[in-house]
Amino acid sequence: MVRFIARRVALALVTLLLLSVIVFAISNILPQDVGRSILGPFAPAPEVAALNHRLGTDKPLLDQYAKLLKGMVTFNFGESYQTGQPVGDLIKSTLQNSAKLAFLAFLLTVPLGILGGVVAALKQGTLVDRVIVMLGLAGSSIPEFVTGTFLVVILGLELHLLPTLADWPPGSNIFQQMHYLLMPALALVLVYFGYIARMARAGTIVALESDYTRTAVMKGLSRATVIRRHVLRNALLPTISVIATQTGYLFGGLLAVELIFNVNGLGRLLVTAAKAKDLPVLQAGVLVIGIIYMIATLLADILISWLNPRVRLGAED
Amino acid sequence: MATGPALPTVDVGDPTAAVAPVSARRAARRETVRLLLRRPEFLIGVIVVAFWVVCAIGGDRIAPHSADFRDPFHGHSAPLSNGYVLGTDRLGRDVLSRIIVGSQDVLVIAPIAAAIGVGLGTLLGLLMGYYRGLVDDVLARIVEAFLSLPVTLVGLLTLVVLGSSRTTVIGVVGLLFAPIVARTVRAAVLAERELDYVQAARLRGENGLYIMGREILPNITGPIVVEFTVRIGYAIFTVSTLSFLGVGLQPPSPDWGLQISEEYSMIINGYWWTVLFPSLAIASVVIAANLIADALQSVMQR
Amino acid sequence: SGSSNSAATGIGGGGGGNVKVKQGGTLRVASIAPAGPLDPVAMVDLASYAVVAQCYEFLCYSGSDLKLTPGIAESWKPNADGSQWTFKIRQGVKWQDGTPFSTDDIVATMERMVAGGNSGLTGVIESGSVTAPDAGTVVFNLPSPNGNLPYLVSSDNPQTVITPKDFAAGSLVDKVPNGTGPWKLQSYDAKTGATYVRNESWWGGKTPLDKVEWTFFQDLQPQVVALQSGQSDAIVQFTVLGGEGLLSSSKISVIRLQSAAHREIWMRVDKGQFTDKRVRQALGYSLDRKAMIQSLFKGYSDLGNDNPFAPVYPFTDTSVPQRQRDVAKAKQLMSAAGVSNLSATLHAVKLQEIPDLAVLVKSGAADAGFNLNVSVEDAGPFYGKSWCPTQPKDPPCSGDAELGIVDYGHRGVPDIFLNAALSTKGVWNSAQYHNPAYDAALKAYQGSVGVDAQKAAAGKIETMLLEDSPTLFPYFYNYLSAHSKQFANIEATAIGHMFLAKAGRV
Amino acid sequence: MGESGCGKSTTAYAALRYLPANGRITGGKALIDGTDVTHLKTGELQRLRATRVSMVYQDPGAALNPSIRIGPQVEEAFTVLGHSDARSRALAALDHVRISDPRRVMARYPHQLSGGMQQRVVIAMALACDPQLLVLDEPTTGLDATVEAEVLDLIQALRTEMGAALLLIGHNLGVIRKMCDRVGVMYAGRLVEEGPAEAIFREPRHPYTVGLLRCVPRLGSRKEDHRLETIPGFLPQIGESLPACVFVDRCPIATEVCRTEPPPAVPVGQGRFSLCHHTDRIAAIPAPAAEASAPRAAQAAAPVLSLEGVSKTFKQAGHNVYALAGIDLELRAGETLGLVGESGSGKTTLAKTILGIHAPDEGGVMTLKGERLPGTVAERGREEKRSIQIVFQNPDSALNRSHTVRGILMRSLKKLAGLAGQAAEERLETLGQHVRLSSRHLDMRPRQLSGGLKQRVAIARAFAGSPRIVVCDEPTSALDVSVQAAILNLLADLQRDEGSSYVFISHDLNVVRYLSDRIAVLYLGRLMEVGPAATVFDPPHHPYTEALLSAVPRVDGEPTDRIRLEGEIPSAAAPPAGCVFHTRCPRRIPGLCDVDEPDLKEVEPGHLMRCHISVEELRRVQAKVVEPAEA
Ligand SMILES: Nc1ncnc2c1ncn2[C@@H]1O[C@H](COP(=O)(O)OP(=O)(O)OP(=O)(O)O)[C@@H](O)[C@H]1O
Ligand SMILES: Nc1ncnc2c1ncn2[C@@H]1O[C@H](COP(=O)(O)OP(=O)(O)OP(=O)(O)O)[C@@H](O)[C@H]1O
Ligand SMILES: [Mg+2]
Ligand SMILES: [Mg+2]
Repeated sequence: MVRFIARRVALALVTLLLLSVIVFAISNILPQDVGRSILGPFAPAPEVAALNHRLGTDKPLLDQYAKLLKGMVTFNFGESYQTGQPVGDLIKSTLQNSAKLAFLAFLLTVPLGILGGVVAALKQGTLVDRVIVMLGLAGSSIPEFVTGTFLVVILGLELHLLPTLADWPPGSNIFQQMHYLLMPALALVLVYFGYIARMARAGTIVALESDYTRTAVMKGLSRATVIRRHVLRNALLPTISVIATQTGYLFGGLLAVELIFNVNGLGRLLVTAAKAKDLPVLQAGVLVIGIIYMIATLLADILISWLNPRVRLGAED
Repeated sequence: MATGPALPTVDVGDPTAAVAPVSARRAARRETVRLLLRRPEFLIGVIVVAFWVVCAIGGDRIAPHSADFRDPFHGHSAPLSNGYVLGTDRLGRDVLSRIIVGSQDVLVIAPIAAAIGVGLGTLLGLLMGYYRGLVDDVLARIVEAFLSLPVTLVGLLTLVVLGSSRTTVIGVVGLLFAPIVARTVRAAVLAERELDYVQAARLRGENGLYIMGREILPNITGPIVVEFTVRIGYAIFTVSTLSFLGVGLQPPSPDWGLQISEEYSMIINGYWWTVLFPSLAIASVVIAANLIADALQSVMQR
Repeated sequence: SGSSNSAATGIGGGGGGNVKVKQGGTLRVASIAPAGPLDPVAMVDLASYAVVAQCYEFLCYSGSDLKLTPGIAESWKPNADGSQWTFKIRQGVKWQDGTPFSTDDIVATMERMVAGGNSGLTGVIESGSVTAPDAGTVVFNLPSPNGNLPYLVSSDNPQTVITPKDFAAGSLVDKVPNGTGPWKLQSYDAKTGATYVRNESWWGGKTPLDKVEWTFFQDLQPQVVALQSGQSDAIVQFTVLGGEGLLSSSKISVIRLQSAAHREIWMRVDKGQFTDKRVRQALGYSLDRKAMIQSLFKGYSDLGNDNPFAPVYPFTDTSVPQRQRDVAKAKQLMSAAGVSNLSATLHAVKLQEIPDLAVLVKSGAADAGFNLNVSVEDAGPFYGKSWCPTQPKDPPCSGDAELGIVDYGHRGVPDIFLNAALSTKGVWNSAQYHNPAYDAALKAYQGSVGVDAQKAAAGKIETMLLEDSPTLFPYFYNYLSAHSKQFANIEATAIGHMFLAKAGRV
Repeated sequence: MGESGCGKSTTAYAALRYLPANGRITGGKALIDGTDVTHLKTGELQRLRATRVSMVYQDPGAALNPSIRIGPQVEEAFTVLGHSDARSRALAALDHVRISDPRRVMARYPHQLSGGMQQRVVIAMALACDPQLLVLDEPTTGLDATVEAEVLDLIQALRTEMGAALLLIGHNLGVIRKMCDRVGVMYAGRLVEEGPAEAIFREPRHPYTVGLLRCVPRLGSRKEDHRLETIPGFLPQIGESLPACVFVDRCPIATEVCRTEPPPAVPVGQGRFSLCHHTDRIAAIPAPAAEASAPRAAQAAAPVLSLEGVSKTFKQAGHNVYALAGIDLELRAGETLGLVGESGSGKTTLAKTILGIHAPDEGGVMTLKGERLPGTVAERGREEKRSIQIVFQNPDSALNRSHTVRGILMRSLKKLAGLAGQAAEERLETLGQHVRLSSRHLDMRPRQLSGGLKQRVAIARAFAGSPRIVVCDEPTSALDVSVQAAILNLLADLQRDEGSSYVFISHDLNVVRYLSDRIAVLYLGRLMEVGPAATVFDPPHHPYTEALLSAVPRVDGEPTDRIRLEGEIPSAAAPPAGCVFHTRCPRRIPGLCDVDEPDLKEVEPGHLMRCHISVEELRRVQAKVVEPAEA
């Protein structure tokens, strides 16, 4: 188990390194004059050169990459081209809000998704099953910026049920903040419910058809006991890894949702940075999202192997 | 070792050994089609896709108006008013016509992007799964690194740097799909390469290329076809999200995602139809693609 | 629909609200986030202008009717030929940090304008042009006469906010909060917003509001939603297409300002397919301006007549006949020029309604036999590659597109449009328009004093530009701002300012 | 009993009303202790399952929940009965099924137990309620012969203790004969014959039963003596309309009446019936021709392949797995070398090493016809590749399902025989004839072929390049007995015609004995005994061989005293010191066997054995094990 975790962590570190290369490469595909694009076409050349010098964007690419790597370790990614603020601070503050939103969405989606999936599996082939499956599919087929906007109009402007924007008054406690985050979270729930329900359904069906379930039924256990003790535990293992992957992708889905609900989060930060070609923010933000994804999958892997005695105790014999 | 319901034969020359004398390939294909047609969700999916294919081919010829048509004084007409079934957009363009003509973009972009992703992903997946070892380790890390980033995010970053045009959007989305496909294909190859026929091929001295291309590849078309269908759905989804974020297709393309992104900020003014109908169009194709993929999966990967 | 608030009530410190408001309360304003650091000298976006102008003041203010009202300067007057302007400075002005205000601060600010290459003042003043003979006077000695100087040091030129003399170049307003204005910056975050509290020692007295909270957005839609759902009380600026709902809402009051903000369609006159003016005129005749205004602004816009004299300017000669859509004439001009089926790419910057405008131009032009291909570009590539021709070398406006649409913001006087965009060697002359007669007419206009003289000079230019059509001006759209009817006396300018000194709860 | 797919499991499940989602009981009754199961309510059915019936099936690994420890799983069977002392009862139950140290076992997860142990746990759970009926669906398929024998012993013992009725389903006729009092023979969803086991095995009264019994090689039967009997034709497809008598198409004594009238259940003795019109004409079924299927290989033939000191070590999770250790072996021209041993003893590894799939460790030498043979296929030339080919166990996996039979064979002809065009076509023709594939079969894909046909194709592929050596790794263990017989006949015929040598791996000692000229016994990667087939099967044997042989359930003859092997096969990663077999050897000499590893000595001409005990001693102690008379 320890070996396994150590290996997984080592691999994740290698991946992280590659990730940084990819991010750096993408943002430098085209040679560009950073200073010029910040200062605009009217700025005099010496000023542009001075800015390039200050930002280090006149250095060879390798040096710039080294700087990015160093930034990854020290969490010091330089300053935003756009606002001049330290990128680390920007990321920290926005990440916090995104994490709150993602967490809330997660909190809503996972139990719902699992419940939906399991119910669908237990009622396989019935109307209930079809409705759940189709709902999930429809939800994950409509881009979240569309569902989000319709939520705003219906729940917010027409029915006045929820705040339309995630701008909570300063000094709100965490529950008030959650109240403000509920609508954006719902937009995400609609999209991700389907994925999780699908996996949970598939896992449950496999478990239901397995020999050990047959054994349990033949022991004379009640259906409820069979499902609770024998089916669910094994059914949800594969779901965990999907959940982890989705957590990573959740941060990708935040891009649009945060714009619509004006959440001061990482997604919104990245979209604005992208439009402004604010490369330090972009690079750092993309890296952070990659790292979050990796941590999520790493944790899921460890959790799965810990839950799965075959892996956990594999080395013993 | 259970062999399932395989039927024993004993002596050839025995008349009962006869199997239907039709061409084998055709029979197999017919069986697959028959199984597919028995699934209502597959039929629904095919009908929806066929509908859009007809729209795409018909284009301007079947749409009530051309995609560029404008009725400037009837901007944002509600559905069924002023003679526009699905209403008009801010410039007075007929939403129905733009959805019909817009299907051309969708039906070109999504399959090409999906094909690029699936092609490249299959190649990578074959290499990783077949050679394993160092090749796998190195490629797997790269794939993993790509997988750790949401496609929309990398798409945004890349298109901001490259500038967006139809070609770059297709290329970027396609490339970004490759790692995802590679992972699926790799898993399929790993399972396949354990089968004895791969060993048999090696024992008669086939090289890796032959084994990958001629022995393994034909057997993993199931997951690849499924992946392709699923990717088509995601491509539509991704391109429209990119359009929303401002790095997708160019106006005045009637691309559905672009239509939504141009109009979504006006929903709050009560103009829901300009967004709802293209969204439904997107959803219909994505759902149809998924329904087909599901059906294919359960039939092809029996 | 939509209430118009064009009555000149004076702006900033100068004017005063005309509605009785309650004392106390907080106003929550929705705004686009500033695009860059809050450097008053280098800022370029409307959001920054408004944020900075809450605490920092101008010499004078350009109101919604384009009349100047006093600010830090109480009055101003030119010498006979307009080459020297003398400003009388208000007494009792204090810096928020306690240091006394002096005319040296104004001189230093103007020196920074020169050093920073302020687009409005370049060529108008030089280093040393501005002096402060005594504690109540500032004198501008201009190298050449300029009848419009006060506009160039008013809120029309947002960078000319007066900053302290020791305000180093590159200082950020949020890092060293200060100012002479009615509001003190209490907190600022470039991504989320700003809060201001009343400046108790402001020379203008006690503001009705206690506090102003500014929230930053990246998009228009959430701002409109915020105002509609009551999460914000005011929105600095919105466009018709995104905020149409606000125009008809009974709870919301809309400020509509006629402005000179416009889009310019340029055609290269020096090379390419548009060298023949008949072709350019044909494109002008193919535009359906009324339809454009209807589609893009629901009518909230003035018609343009292919010259930069907007109807809002008092000296615009409105007797010059309006160019109408006339496809037959356009076709006739085309065949006269011997051109058929002209194919060209129309470069458009991705900003607000410009992509839609491009689409409308394309479809209108198609009727006259133009085959235009729309290319919507991000600001970077557009300004860098398409917009501005190869001179001067530095800064490198290296673009050389023969046909494109570019944006121009509101100005209190059209001088900069006439100069930079149309005169020979003008720095933004994307059409490469070169007409000595025009240059002479421009000089005559600049030298003319008084509305009648100016109108006469303007009329000549208008006719000339209509004939040559190097650039097309389809419309001058209205500036729109909105706020909840629970508040009153909020004032806006077409350059993005929102002044709140008199604002308060009804 | 009955062939695969004839409805055995379905019958058992239907009796307990555990049917797949698409299954339904359409008629009839299933009485368990007088209760009609088909009409019970859910609660009653649960009660019935909890208290009166139990079931044990194939693949115990899958039957246990992988994520719950053994303890709770067994306890559950007691808690459902309302016992509060479930834990102590679970301990007792595990003890009852002869699990040593049950306390430790309860704390383990299923995957940490061997297959035999897992099956014991499942049995313990099944017995928790002291059932009146215990259904065993192939409880030992998938287990090693030695483990199978143990589990069967256990069931046998428990049955007498508990007085439960057993319903035992099996393919293996030996197992059925050994375990059962009464036997029902199923065919195509019908019970075609039923009666006391002894009577049915001695004197079958249905043509199908006769056929089944004749298919299996009896202990002692040899290829040079006679061919194996087969049952021609197929089991009818599910969904086909069945003829009046379901067996008519394959029946050697069918007459017109069999097609028109369903056969009645004819009483054929005390408590016996047979579903046949012609129970009186059973004797008319032609007896197997005593035609030899292959000549005995010349003992003195020159070796085609020889291995000297070949070892194979796998690296796994940081430690070494010594799968083969110092194998010295010769394969002579035209002979069949049988390779036997328990699961994990290294048979497949040895086969793959010969084939060049695994490179042997440094130091081992393989020579092919006197030439040194490179370790891996990649280093071998075409001639060498051509010379050594394989027939895999599972024909489904061995054939590429997207190629046609023709494509598969043509490719092998091209790569191995270097043939193309007309020459290849001609050779394909003869090859097809040799394995008796018709040209119609050539255009089919594997999934359209039955298991037996697939295995023929696999064999044809191996023979495409006229190999010197064909490795057959359990080529028939995935097949039904009747198909197995046909394949064995085919292999024997091909060897006669082509003169190839076989390395033949099988768990079924009867099959090995039938086909092999010489036999090698492997244990933990070491050769324990090598010698001519008859010599190895006759005493004196190595104690390990002795144990293997005594575990074989016999279709004919009386059960013998079993030699029980204690414990489980040790891990190849940590082989015991001394003689690797000493930990389980019933005849070990303490102080010698656990210290010194014996050499492989020639004890009789051509008969080598790795044992400290002298041949004479072995011969003496093993003498009482009498070889049963040949059938
Ligand atoms: N759920 C099912 N759906 C369709 N056909 C089925 C199903 N279960 C079993 N069958 C078919 O019913 C027939 C009898 O199957 P069954 O499993 O009872 O055979 P069996 O005698 O137990 O075979 P084996 O020896 O291989 O276990 C087979 O042809 C099988 O394909
Ligand atoms: N690739 C491998 N890596 C590690 N260990 C292996 C590998 N292949 C086989 N082994 C080990 O080598 C030993 C011999 O395995 P092998 O498959 O040769 O046994 P076998 O006699 O063929 O068994 P069976 O009767 O089950 O087929 C076993 O302990 C097995 O776990
Ligand atoms: Mg069965
Ligand atoms: Mg093996």
